[in-house]
Amino acid sequence: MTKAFVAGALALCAFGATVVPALADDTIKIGYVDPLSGGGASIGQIGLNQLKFIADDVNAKGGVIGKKIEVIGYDNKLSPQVTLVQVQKAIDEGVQIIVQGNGSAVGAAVESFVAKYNERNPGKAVVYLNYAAIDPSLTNQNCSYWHFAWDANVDIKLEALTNFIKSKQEVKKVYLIDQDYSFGHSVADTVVSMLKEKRPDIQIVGNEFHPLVKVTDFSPYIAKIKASGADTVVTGNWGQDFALLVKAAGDSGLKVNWYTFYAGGSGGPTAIKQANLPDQVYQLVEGFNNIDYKPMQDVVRTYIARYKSEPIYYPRIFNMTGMLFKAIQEANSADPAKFAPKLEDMKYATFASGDEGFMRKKDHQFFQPLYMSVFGALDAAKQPFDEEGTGWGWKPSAQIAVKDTDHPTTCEMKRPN
Amino acid sequence: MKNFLSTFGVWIVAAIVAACLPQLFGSGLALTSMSLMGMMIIFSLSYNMLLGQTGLLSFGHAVFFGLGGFFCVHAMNDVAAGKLPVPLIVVPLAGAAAGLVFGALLGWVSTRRGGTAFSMITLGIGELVASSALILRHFFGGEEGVTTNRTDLAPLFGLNFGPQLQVYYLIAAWCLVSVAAMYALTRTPFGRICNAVRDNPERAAFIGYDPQAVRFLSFTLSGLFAGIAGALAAINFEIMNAGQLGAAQSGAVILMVFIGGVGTFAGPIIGAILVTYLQVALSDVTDAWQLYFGLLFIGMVMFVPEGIAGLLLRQQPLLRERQLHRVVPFYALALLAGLVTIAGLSLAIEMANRLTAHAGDGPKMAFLHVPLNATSVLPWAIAAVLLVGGGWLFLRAARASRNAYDTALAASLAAALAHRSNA
Amino acid sequence: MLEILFISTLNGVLYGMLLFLMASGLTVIFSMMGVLNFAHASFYMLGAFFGFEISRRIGFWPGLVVAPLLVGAIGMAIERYGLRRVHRHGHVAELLFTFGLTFVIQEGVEMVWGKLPVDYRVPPSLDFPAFTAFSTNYPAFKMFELLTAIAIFAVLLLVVRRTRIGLIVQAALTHPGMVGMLGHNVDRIFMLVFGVGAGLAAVAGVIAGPALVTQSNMAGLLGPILFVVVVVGGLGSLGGAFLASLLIGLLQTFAVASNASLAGLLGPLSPSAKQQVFLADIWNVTVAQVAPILPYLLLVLILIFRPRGLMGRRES
Amino acid sequence: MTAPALELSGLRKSFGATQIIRGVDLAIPKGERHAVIGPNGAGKSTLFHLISGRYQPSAGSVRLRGEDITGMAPQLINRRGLSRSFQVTNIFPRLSVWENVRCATLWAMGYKYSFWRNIERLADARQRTEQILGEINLLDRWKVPAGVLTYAEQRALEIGLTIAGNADVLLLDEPTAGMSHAETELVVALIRKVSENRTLLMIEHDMSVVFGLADRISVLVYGELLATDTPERVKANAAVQQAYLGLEVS
Repeated sequence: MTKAFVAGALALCAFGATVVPALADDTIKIGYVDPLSGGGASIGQIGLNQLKFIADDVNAKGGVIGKKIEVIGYDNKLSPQVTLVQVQKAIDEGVQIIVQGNGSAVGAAVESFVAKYNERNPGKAVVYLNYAAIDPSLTNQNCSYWHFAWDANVDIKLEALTNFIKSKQEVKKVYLIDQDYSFGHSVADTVVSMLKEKRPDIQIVGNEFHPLVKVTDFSPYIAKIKASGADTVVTGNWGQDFALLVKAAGDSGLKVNWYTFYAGGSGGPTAIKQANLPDQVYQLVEGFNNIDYKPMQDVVRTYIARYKSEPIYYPRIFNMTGMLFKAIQEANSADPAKFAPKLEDMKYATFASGDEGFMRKKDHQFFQPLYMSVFGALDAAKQPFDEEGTGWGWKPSAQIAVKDTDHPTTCEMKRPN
Repeated sequence: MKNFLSTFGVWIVAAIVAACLPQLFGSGLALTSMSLMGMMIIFSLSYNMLLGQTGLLSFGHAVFFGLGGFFCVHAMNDVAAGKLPVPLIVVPLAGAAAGLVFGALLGWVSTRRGGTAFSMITLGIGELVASSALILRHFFGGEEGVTTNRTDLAPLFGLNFGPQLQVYYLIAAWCLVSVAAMYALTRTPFGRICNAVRDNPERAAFIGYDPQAVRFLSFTLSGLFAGIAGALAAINFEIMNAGQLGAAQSGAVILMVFIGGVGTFAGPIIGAILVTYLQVALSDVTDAWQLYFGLLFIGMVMFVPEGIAGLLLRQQPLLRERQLHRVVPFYALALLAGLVTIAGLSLAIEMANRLTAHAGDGPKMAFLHVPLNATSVLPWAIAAVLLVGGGWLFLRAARASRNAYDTALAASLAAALAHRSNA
Repeated sequence: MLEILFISTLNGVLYGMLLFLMASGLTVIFSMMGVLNFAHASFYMLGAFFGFEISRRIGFWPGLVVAPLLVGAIGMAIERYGLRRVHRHGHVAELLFTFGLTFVIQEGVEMVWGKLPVDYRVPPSLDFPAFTAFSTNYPAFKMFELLTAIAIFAVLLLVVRRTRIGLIVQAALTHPGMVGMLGHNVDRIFMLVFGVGAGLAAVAGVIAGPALVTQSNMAGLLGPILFVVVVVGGLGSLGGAFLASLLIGLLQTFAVASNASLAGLLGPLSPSAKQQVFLADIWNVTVAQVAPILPYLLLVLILIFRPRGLMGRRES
Repeated sequence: MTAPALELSGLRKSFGATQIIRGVDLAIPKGERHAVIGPNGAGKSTLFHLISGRYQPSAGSVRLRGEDITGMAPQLINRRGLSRSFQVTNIFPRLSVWENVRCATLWAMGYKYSFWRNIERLADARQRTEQILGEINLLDRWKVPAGVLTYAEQRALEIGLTIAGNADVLLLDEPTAGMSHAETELVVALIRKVSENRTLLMIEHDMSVVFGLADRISVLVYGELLATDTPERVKANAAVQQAYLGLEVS
């Protein structure tokens, strides 16, 4: 009995060894390097799902310049060092397009690695498409020709946010609470300086930092916010630090408006609903489901139907892939050295609304209309999408035009000859 | 000559092997992985100076790895900025110095006691340093860390250390030197006294040694070598960030040392190579790699607590007395049955994973390149049969192997005795 | 002033009790078996997910009873078929065994419940503000948390001090080996202790799940804070763990309320920022900023100056 | 006049409210073989712990060749030339017999924490180790891990560790406990040999050993010295007989 199965297993192994995966030259390989295991995987997997979704769609229509798109996931465990090993692996396997997003530390590592790699290995160019790392240094002092960023960086987001607050006369006292690391500090420092310029009458009544994902109980912080008399809180918190913060606020009955960047991240909507803070939490994004734009909503419906358990997606990945394919078509080549110039200054009708954005040549930063959305109960007729099964969803509050997101760069880009 | 060979032969062979490896494995990934293994070998040996040699279970060893790396990165940037004529190859000394100094500093605090108290202090210190690294943004570079460019340093004999191959040789050289130094250290009076303190700290005091001083010295020297490892990591990746001195890295080195084997000098080397390989390769095969890793680890702790090196060492008397043939068939049988069990287990895991975590990709999948449908009954039945049948066979084969080992060992002992009485 | 004092004390006590709730099981296992159970947070997570699953099918209250029993049974099985085998290879091996367990449990949870947070809600019967102080609400669920922690403390204390099992376990604490010779089945006691410890972790999970975020990475995010509680309190001391939880809760809460920094404290003595660019970070850090890492500082200091912990009877 | 090799004055030790050692005064001249006897629980081992630095005395002083060593750490006392053995075997179980003894020779040879010398090249340490292994009859067991030695072998190793450092004051805590008659004879001969030109203080229950070896005997009862005298006079001492025999009988 057992012998038979041993034999069977051996036969299976032997069979497996003979089937070498078909290596085809007519594919464009996209290496997706992000966390696919452990804690960070909850966000990393979403990007991979979405890329695969897009690739399937494009391949069904015949691919790009006659080649199929192949998306390969590489698990970087959210560590810059592992990332570099995985990027090396991807390059070995013939990948020339690296997509990465989560973690500015990882982004910085990839950007610097790709720049050095291209310098040291001329003729085998690799390009880094960044869909979520938003530390300003990536497109300022450390900017690189081989890096393109589709998410608005922190400075741009804050430019947009403060331009939005500028017109909100009811904002009088602002409290800042952020995670104690570089992103949190960028948010706090920039908000303080921009508000001082745009709305000198606004009082900053608190500027708090707390260690990254170490706080279990935010009640003391909420007590401090309450004591300060703030009417508005600006926070760059994400993940557990955001969820626990709003839950503590809900528990203690704190009534303020929250301006955030990552409230929509996984678990955020659930926490806001549990905290029962309707129409108080705002999020600055480049797009969300309930914008009244049919082409986007149709795609989203198909996507959600396929990834029922993880129905979250990033509109910017649609922008990124759309522009990438367009550039490849224009260059009629999947070689980054050839299609990268086409991306520069490319204009593109954004996925979320069809309004136009552009890739700034100077620093390879994509500029696009941004939206202030607010989370709460939906108008079923006009706003069909809720979040995480809460029954609540993101609703439009304001669009921030491309010109109001403009922020200068210090980038002095070294271009290949 | 014979004396020379018996002392240095191993090292010469190791150097030749290290020099030839890139000829066999020349891809970019292979070079990166081997570089990684080189630094991890140093790191895990430095950890074994604590755990294996001195009996100190530290939960914060990555602190020295990380600090060594940060000081090295800053040293590289300063050297490059100041156009100093310092070649890259000596820069790891900066990491070594940092490891030594911080080893002494933190060792002074933590080695006052051994046992659980020591472990807990290192746990606390590890958390403190890792948290502080995010707060002290100027030195540690915040979230992005500190980047550098190794080619900005003055070239040495025309080598600018841009290509990974040159970096591999640099790391291999440092690895050989460090391993030799750490091996030599085990054969000094201090090295022996470390073992004595590990076995019985109280008695060590009554033969004239201060256990606290021994722990302190061991801790400091181990910090030095961890610092070298961190410096090599900095050179290899050209980036250093706060994650490198955190709990994950400290945990990884414990895994390496334990899987390889705590009791022997070669154990941590084996562990570093194996675990690094798994870390690089396993996540390609499956994204449930953490589960496999956990199971492997539990299996090792339960069935092979002496580690791989310990397992090999147990075969030594059989090999010497040529009794190995008595056990090899049983080992092969156990290995085969084990593989079948693993095949069944991983088939079940992969199908479950597909149905849950990857439901969006549909139930059609491939296992070992065999296409199958995770919702149909047959593959599940096969998995169950492989798992249960293989497991049952494995347990029997393992028992038979143990019996065979005992008989063979007895035979070897008898043979050894016979040799001696003849002589 | 009074307001800050009152609110901080209250918040500190509430947080401290949450810590004790989570750490009580770890104390029990660490004290009585000497095992540094790294998988404790994983049992806590299992408790939260079991609680979530039961509460959405039957209700929160059945979950509070059934989930800990299930997790306790899993704990006993793990002890019986895994840990016991490892026991003879020493404490390091035991610790590494539980370390490996964390990977397995996490991956298992991810497979069943996915990687996104689940919507584990506070039961409606407790979803109201218990009282309002200085215009801050205190939800009833937090009071329930507090009471549960105190009840667990009282019951554990009673069991340890007043029952036969407690006496045996206590004896095993100071004279391990002796108890076995007296004819008690040490194996069975250990299995029970491990089950109880895992079950207590699950109680904490069921209760903390709705209050915090129930997600597959919640075990990892908890970090080693619970070890701090156990060690600071003193090995083998329930009272110590209770006291340490309170102390850490209050320390952290009051630290958050403070805005002091070295720069503010020393004022004009500060080194010029340009001269001391690396020191500037240390200089400007506020006490509030480092509040959550103060417990680790406390841990190191306690172990250096009072290795028995606050109330421990022997050195760890 | 030279100071005694070991001098205890007014030595006391209490644990909580319990006094274990209640004021011991004792001077042992250089070269003397001195035995401490007394019933179980009299505090003999505690007295050794106080002298060797394992416990801190509550009061009183210990002088080694005139130097005050009261409350010093064990290693400091050992380095001053006082070495002790333990009643419960206290060796390095995972090290080989050879390494056990060699470790014990190192400090006295001046190698201290040396981490730059190859231990295999230290000829003097090797010779000394060999010599001691010869003396304690363990030469043919040198490779074996100490943890797997037989009880009698471990007791011999215990003495080996004590004498390896060449200390001139030796404290032996029940060196023959639990040994057969034949084994005891071997150990007595060994002790006689190693204590030549040294000062020896030993705790012993076996009266034949005590009377065969000791120049003088102290009787410790309830933490106090009842008598200190030559074997013959101690044997004849009425108080000793009273205390000792009374306790032994009941």
